Amino acid sequence: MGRQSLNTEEVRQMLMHVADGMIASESLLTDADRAIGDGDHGVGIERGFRAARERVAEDRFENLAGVFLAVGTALVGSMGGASGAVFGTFFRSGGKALGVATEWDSAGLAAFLEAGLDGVMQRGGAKPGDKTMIDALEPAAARARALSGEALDVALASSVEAAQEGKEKTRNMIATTGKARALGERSLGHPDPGALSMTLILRFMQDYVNA
Amino acid sequence: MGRQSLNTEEVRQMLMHVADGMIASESLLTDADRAIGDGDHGVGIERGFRAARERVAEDRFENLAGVFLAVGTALVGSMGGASGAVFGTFFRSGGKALGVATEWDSAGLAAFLEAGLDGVMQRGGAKPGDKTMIDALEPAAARARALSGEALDVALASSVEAAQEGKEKTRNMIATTGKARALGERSLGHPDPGALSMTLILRFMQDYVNA
Amino acid sequence: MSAAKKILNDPRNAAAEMLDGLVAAYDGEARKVGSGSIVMNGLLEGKPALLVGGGSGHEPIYHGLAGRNLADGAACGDIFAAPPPGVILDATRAVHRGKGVLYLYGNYAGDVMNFDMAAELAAEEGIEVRTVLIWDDISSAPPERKKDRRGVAGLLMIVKIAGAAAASVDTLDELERIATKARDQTRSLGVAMKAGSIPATGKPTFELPDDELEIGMGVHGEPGVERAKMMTADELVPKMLDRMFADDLPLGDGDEVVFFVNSFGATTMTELLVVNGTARKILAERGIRVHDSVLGPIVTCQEMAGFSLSFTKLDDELKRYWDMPCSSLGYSKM
Amino acid sequence: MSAAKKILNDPRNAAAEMLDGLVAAYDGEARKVGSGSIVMNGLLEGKPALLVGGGSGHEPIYHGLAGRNLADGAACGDIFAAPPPGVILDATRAVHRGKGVLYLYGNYAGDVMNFDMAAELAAEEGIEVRTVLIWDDISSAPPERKKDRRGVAGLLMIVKIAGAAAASVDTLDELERIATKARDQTRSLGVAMKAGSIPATGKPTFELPDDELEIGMGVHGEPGVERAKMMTADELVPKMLDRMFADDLPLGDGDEVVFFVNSFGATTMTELLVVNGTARKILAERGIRVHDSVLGPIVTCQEMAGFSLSFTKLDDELKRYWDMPCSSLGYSKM
Ligand SMILES: Nc1ncnc2c1ncn2[C@@H]1O[C@H](COP(=O)(O)OP(=O)(O)O)[C@@H](O)[C@H]1O
Ligand SMILES: Nc1ncnc2c1ncn2[C@@H]1O[C@H](COP(=O)(O)OP(=O)(O)O)[C@@H](O)[C@H]1O
Ligand SMILES: [Mg+2]
Ligand SMILES: [Mg+2]
Ligand SMILES: [Mg+2]
Ligand SMILES: [Mg+2]
Repeated sequence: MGRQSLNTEEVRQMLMHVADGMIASESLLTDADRAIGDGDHGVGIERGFRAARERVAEDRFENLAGVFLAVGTALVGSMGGASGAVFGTFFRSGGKALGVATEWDSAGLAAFLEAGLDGVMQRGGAKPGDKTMIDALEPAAARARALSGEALDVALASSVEAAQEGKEKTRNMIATTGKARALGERSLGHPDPGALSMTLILRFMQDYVNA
Repeated sequence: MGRQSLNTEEVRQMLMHVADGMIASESLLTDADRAIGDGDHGVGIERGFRAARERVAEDRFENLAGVFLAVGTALVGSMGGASGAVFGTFFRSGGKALGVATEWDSAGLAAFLEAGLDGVMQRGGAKPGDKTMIDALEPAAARARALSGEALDVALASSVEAAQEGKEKTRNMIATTGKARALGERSLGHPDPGALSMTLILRFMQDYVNA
Repeated sequence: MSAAKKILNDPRNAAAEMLDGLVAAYDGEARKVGSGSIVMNGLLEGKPALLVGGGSGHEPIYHGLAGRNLADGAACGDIFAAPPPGVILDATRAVHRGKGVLYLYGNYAGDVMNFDMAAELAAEEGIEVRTVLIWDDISSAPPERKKDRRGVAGLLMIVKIAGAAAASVDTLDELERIATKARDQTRSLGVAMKAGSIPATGKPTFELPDDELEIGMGVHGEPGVERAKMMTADELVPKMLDRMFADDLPLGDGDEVVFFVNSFGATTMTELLVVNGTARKILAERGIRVHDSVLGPIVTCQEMAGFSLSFTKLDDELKRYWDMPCSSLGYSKM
Repeated sequence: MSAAKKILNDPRNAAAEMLDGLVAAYDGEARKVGSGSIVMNGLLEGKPALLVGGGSGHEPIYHGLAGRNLADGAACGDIFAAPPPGVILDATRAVHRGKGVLYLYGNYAGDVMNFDMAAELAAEEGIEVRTVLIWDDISSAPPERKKDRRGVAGLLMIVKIAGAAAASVDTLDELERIATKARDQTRSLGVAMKAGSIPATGKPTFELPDDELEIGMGVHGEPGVERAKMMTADELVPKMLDRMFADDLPLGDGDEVVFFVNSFGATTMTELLVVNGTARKILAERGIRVHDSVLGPIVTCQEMAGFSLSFTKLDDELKRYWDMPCSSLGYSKM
């Protein structure tokens, strides 16, 4: 029997774990961005998740929205770059959708991912297929919606798979936004660094839920 | 029985041979200057002797002074740098000392080297022991004076030896002038590039005389 | 390739320390605002404000273009990363003198999102913000898709002209109009020979074989449009100018331009001058008159080797603003 | 270390092509004189002339300091080689307006010999020439043997001040006096991390292990006074400033200086700014006030990595000349 849901404190702990994992992934993400962008994605992610970790380490939160918003605000405020706006907006928009809830279940996961996706698309104007983190996020959100009756761990595991598949598909896409845009056809074969980050964020969530 | 003297046309041909030899020595001289100076000596020497070669290739000369002066003027006018002034002055001052002579014998060699040495010392203010071309030129001039009764080839061969020994001694000197000055003690062990050039000039003269 | 030998302190702190050193270099003429901005002191009252900005690591731009008759302030991000909205907002408040603020910066997704977020926050505070995006790099998209083009070295002329205008005009409308015109009249094309590296990682931003160059590479090392074997200035410059003349800005007999030969970092001024010699012959053949030349490493990418050519086609109005004196770390004019 | 990737034509012709590109960059404000000089057009009548010069390869100096309120002309040699006397003489004639000519250049054996030969030829033509040698590099000899010191980056301030004076005073005596004072009040110290190379040979001018730097290295890569392991800005800058404060120019509370952080080529503006931040804290602790800062690659050695610190201690007269506007390829001031 898997985990049905997490309470606010557990979500806070989960996000600490996500932060640690993302910080440790700096080099992986930098290399991905070197291949098709300007090589700073890992550094930005590390900077952002250090700030986020610091922000949520000190505090207790009233509800889920509070903790997700805190992470998003820390990312927006510290990272800069495309990914600061994108991932910050993802956590902020996703968090806001959770209202005053204090238990995060599979329906909450679906609401979080869908609202996060909406926010990112509004912010940056990119669509699925543009070779961005949206290409990992959008299938993950769809999968979470489809499994919103299941246990959180089941829905999350499947969303990670969807994100991972989406990330892999970005190899066959030509970037039309961000620093990778100019690469055109030469971006073929390389996954999008932001899609990789999106997948990792979900993967580290899953690790926590499964632990 | 060696060569007693050269006439003006032969001196012109000798200087063409010297020019060819010096041009071919660019890399050797550059490396010597890289070790203790700014690494341009070979380039300057090559530029100067290309100009000198062109200058004396086209012309016939009335006397020895004319041809040596032409070489010196070409060096001064084309090389720049310390060695343009130094080697240009050497050929010009040395040449002037030959007056209207049209045969270059061992006495002429001595007069040429001595006057060249004087000119260089006046121009740049360096003395023997300062780790410059003077440390090759001064012993060569002294040797030529001592042998000024011998055949030209004998006197020249011995002057080359003296220059070579002088050049070797510059390894044990600390540079006090030119770009190598700042090297101080670290210039120890390396010969002075200008002393090497001076020795090569005499060596290529000798090659012509012996040929 | 061995890593660049850089004199820094903690490389992850390079952008912050750079900014402190930058503000110090203004000797009291500018101050630090918030955590990441430089703003000029003694701004003229009653004028619309000009705010520029972008990622650090391209010094002296953008922040080194804060100056007299130049940008009123600049918001700096980390190395190669657009500044966060909060940093931009702090700078916006500091430069605003009741006549609105023009955001003028390079067209990169990250910059657009962060500046837009700041503009929304500023609007909530009643500060009117307009935006002019710089998109002068002809290699990054065809003329029909100008909005997909990156902002590169031509920003120098655009910021210079907009800065002179900001000190001269009275309304944000006017400033926006003039900056837009300068932007529309500016084109750039770069070439790279060797990558720079981000201080925090020390890793080159791209790989290029020892005997190759790449035309169209961006100022972050973004890939370009043509790889070729190394070649001489006389071979390379005509190739680049041909691409520029083929773009949609008509340039011909009697036209006047500002011509800018920019080094990305390690390319020497000796090379820029040789390149300039070649380029000027070609411009002269076309009857294009260079009103003023700028040469030097102004829009850089760390120790990247390469250079770019840029021009701004002048009319009387742009020329008047170009000719005004200005003073900054990155560009000054008597 | 793989050879630098330079965009040139025939590398042996680099200096000559550089000069053509330089003259072109002046857009009609200057012209080429003889085979190796640049001379400003429209020089003021009745003024003593200021002629600078030296080997090429250090662009933008010296020839890029020909300018308005700067040098009237510059005689350029081949890469790293003093100009020949004939080149200097041509430039001397072109800048001379009946009031004599001041030669102002770096103290290198080659330059001294060639400029002296030119001065003798000029004297034969009735042109009065005076010489002020620049010897600001404190690493190249102790203060007692100042005449053995090299001229390095501090030349910027000396030429700037002398150029302003040349446009202002009426006699060669006055010009010589002011240039001498500026020279005597200027000190510099450099550090190098990686060699540049001469275009014609492509060979680095020195070798340095990957993890070492050398304090005191000259602008031609002449060896310095201390090798050490690579270190941070906060470690290196105090070491350098301590050496400078220990020299014979007293500098303390209330003194005013122009402070110049110069890159030798590949060292980035990002680094210069970080270095500036460190240096300014130390200057402030000593009560030294920086009247004006200059940062950038102005006295370079091809793609050499490294930088130098220089200052000129100001009095009212020097400050007045420093503050005058000026315009050139290498340095301009509003
Ligand atoms: N408009 C956008 N919408 C969504 N994601 C975007 C957008 N633009 C860029 N990204 C994401 O940001 C990633 C790059 O982030 P990063 O390297 O940190 O920023 P920058 O491009 O400013 O260097 C890309 O891989 C992509 O996934
Ligand atoms: N004052 C001087 N008198 C005689 N020879 C000198 C003097 N100064 C320098 N030289 C010679 O010039 C050589 C350096 O020549 P070169 O490298 O061409 O000039 P630079 O020092 O200008 O780069 C030195 O090796 C030395 O022999
Ligand atoms: Mg990136
Ligand atoms: Mg030399
Ligand atoms: Mg970036
Ligand atoms: Mg030299």
